[in-house]
Amino acid sequence: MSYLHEPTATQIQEQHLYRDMGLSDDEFTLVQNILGRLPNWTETGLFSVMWSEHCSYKNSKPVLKKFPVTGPRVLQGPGEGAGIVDIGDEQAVVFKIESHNHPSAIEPYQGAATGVGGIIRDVFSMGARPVALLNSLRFGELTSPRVHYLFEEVVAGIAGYGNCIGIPTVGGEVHFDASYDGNPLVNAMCVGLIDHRDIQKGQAKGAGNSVMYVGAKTGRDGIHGATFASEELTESSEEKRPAVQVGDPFMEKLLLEACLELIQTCDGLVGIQDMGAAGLTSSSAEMASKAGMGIEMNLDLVPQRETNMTPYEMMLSESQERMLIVMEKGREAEAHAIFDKWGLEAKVVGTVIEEQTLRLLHHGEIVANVPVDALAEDAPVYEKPSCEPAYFQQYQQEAPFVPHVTNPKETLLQLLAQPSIASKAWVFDQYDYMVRTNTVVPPGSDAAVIRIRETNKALAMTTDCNARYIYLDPETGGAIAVAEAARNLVCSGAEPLALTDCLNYGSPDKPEIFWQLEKSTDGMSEACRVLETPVIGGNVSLYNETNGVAIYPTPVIGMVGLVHDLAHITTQYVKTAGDLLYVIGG
Amino acid sequence: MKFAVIVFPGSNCDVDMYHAIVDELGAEAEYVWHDEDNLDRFDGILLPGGFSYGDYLRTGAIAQFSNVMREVKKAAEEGKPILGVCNGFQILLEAGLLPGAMRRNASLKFICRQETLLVENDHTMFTSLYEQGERLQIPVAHGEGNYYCDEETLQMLEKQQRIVFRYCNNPNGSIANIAGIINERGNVLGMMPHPERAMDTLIGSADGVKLFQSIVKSWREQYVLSS
Amino acid sequence: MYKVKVFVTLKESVLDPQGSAVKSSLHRMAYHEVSDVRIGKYLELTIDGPAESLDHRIQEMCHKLLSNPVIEDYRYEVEEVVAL
Amino acid sequence: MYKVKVFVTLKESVLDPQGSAVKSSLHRMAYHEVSDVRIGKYLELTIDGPAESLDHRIQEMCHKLLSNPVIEDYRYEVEEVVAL
Ligand SMILES: Nc1ncnc2c1ncn2[C@@H]1O[C@H](COP(=O)(O)OP(=O)(O)O)[C@@H](O)[C@H]1O
Repeated sequence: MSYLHEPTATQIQEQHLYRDMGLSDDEFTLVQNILGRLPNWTETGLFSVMWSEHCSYKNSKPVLKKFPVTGPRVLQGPGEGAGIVDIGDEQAVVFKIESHNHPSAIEPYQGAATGVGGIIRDVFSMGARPVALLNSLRFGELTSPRVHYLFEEVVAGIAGYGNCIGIPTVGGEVHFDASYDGNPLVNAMCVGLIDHRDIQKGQAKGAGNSVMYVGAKTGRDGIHGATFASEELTESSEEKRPAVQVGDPFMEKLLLEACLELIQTCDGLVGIQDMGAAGLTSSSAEMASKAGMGIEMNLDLVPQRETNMTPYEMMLSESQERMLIVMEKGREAEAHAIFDKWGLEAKVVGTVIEEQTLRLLHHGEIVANVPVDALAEDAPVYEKPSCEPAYFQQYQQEAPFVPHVTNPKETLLQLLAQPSIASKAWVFDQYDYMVRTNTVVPPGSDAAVIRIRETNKALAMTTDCNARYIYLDPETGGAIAVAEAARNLVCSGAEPLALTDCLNYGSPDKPEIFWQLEKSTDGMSEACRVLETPVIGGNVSLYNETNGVAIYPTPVIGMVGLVHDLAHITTQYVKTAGDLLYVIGG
Repeated sequence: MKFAVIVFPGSNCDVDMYHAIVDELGAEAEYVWHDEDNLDRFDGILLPGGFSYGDYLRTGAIAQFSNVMREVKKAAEEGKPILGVCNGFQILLEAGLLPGAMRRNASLKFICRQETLLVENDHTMFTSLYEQGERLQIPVAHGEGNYYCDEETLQMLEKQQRIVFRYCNNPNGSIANIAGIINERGNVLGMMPHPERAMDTLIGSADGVKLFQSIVKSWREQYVLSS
Repeated sequence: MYKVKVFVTLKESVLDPQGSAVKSSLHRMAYHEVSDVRIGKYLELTIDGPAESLDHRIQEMCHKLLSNPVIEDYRYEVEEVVAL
Repeated sequence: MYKVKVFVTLKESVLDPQGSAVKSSLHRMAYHEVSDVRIGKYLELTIDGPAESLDHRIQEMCHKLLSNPVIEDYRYEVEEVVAL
């Protein structure tokens, strides 16, 4: 067995091997205190992924706390796979946005594709039928072949996954700016519809219940993806990189249909969660922790695509298109029947236990035994130092820029030729934005609108962020981003309901960057309160830097609104010659 | 009249096809899983779009070996109307129910947009309610809709008036602007554009409605009025 | 056990848009010496079967599923793998 | 003139959803002897260039454009074509 060659607990400690996995010296000591002993290789891996920024939000928790997260319509705020908002008639809308920046910088097609796949799983694991996809993209200026390549491949990857699985991609945004040259941003959002009675929680309740693994087999791809996502991209990223995950939208389509069938027809289902970042580790630890239970898993039973996989590799793999479900004891056959029909593998790999621990067995031995809360809840939280960057006062003191336009027509044409302003039809013509035949307003207007069948209502949705404003004045810029999203919805005929956000920033270890994060989320929170659009979920992507240079602070807002009457739907286009134009507002 | 909407693993326009028939046309439809081996209870067969088996290897290649395809062939021989849209068309080509093959779009990109189609033949059971030369707004959404056949086949298709729809602005490089063709007997139509997405002006166009109405009309003429 | 390598290529007469696109890219990258590019598929099958019917069955698979005779040709090579 | 055959295959650890789908399909068609399928690309380049730099330039093309080194490996064969 290859894992006999793994470093011993003492070697991990003495040679500081945990550092390569992203754990600091203090964090390692904390792990040691929690366990009352040294962690072995597998256990060190479990802590390192679960305590990465990507999974634990250890650097961003203090700022996330500021967001208003409740409201009369909010059925599920941050914390589960996706947030849920009531829309009446016993129905609700489920949505979330997520980043896949680092994987897309390395392998743009697959990085973008698997980003879409991941966010779709987040939504259907709540029990919802995904009805629309959106995205928000940032690239360097379209001058180098590398940026061209990244742009084309990212768009193709988003299209490839969404089109194949049959969920319309109805909106998004693309901006080009030199600050994203080495670090493109790829944020994907999914919106789903659900009947209240189908709402699921990712919980492992009931001692003795069965933990089942469904979907694709586990391979060595994406090992340590969550940690990788929480580090700066450097020259050596290429080598350090785990085997890149390849998305299989066909598999996910089957998984989606099978899971929804299980959710809608089988009350023996206890809990369901997707294996996203930190795969089997996060799904099992989080499901157990939320239920106040533990899980014992026999890793020999995990479906494996490659031979001789070690516990460490299985637990840290981020192979795509996998879900973990908990079934009432004795009712596993009902799950088997459904997954069989869809041609999918479903396998009992473990049991829910009283003791609040994640216990892993492999070849008859206990290879890890760790309190679930330690993994899922007890990551350290850091209050990072914050400091106003010098540029801020400098820009504040500058006189407002007044452009001298001598030839308005010429200037207009030049503006329209800017890739960030020009028509995005080249992008959205590659997306099947019509499949499911509910798209009333396709991409190209302020917000996309999807009708809700058998009602007279519709959902409007948009993604927005002007990072340049936020760089220049984070607090005002943050508020503007939220307000812009809300305006786009109102202009489409919708009442804004709530939002999801994706906080893309540079390294929080730099006080100037942390200041951007702090101030911009202040502005966002304020706007959310005033507009009564709570934050029902989101994602944080820090360390977006190349060779020490950070991207502009880019908190992308994904907002969803409710159109109460189909007759209210409005598009942004001029319709008839002779119509009058008005400017309203301040 | 009762339609079967065939569902292959990876089909994703099955729901749209079903709604087109049941909600917009007011006829009967039922989803039929790919391993079903009896279609006798249906009067018409619809092969919807999507990515059957992920469209891996070649579009429609793997689906042609599904159980249900034996039954689809049987239904074709019995003269029942069979409509394949997008991936459904690709499957009919692979299964040999229609001549030719699909290549990747000339642009090498997936294309989703409204297209203008020209009705070339209004003497089919799928187009009798249209006029020859009528222009229809019907959306396309595909990555491999670049129809190909050899010169001889093309001449035969032209001569026998088996090209039912052509594109006004060829979006994908198809030979002779072909958007849809029919078999010799006239009961199997394959087309890349999606008539089931053009059933309601709220979502862009209702120009597809008459296609389905034509099928129902021809069935009534044959079975209801004559009995 | 056999390792079978199958090459599926577009027929001469069928235009290969992907090949043309790659050729143009290579020219833009200053590889002007490339005068033609054709793109096909390369499949590796591992087969555990008797030697007698091997060729026959491979041809069947190629003809029925792995290639589309309307636009593609195929060719294959068989290698015997000696278990270690 | 040279005819260069390039084989691009997915790296060992990388998932090959296409190969898996084709394998299942072959099994459904009763070709149970097929225990594995991997699908890659097969390119034929016609090159009119000097022999000296040939290998170097092919490797460059493969690395930069024809394969994606992040998930794929490549291999090639060169054949000299004698003009008729
Ligand atoms: N990446 C994308 N994916 C889908 N639609 C997009 C994308 N980028 C832009 N769009 C669509 O193009 C239209 C114009 O977008 P944009 O240029 O960002 O305008 P605005 O500033 O008015 O939001 C919008 O309808 C938007 O949804």
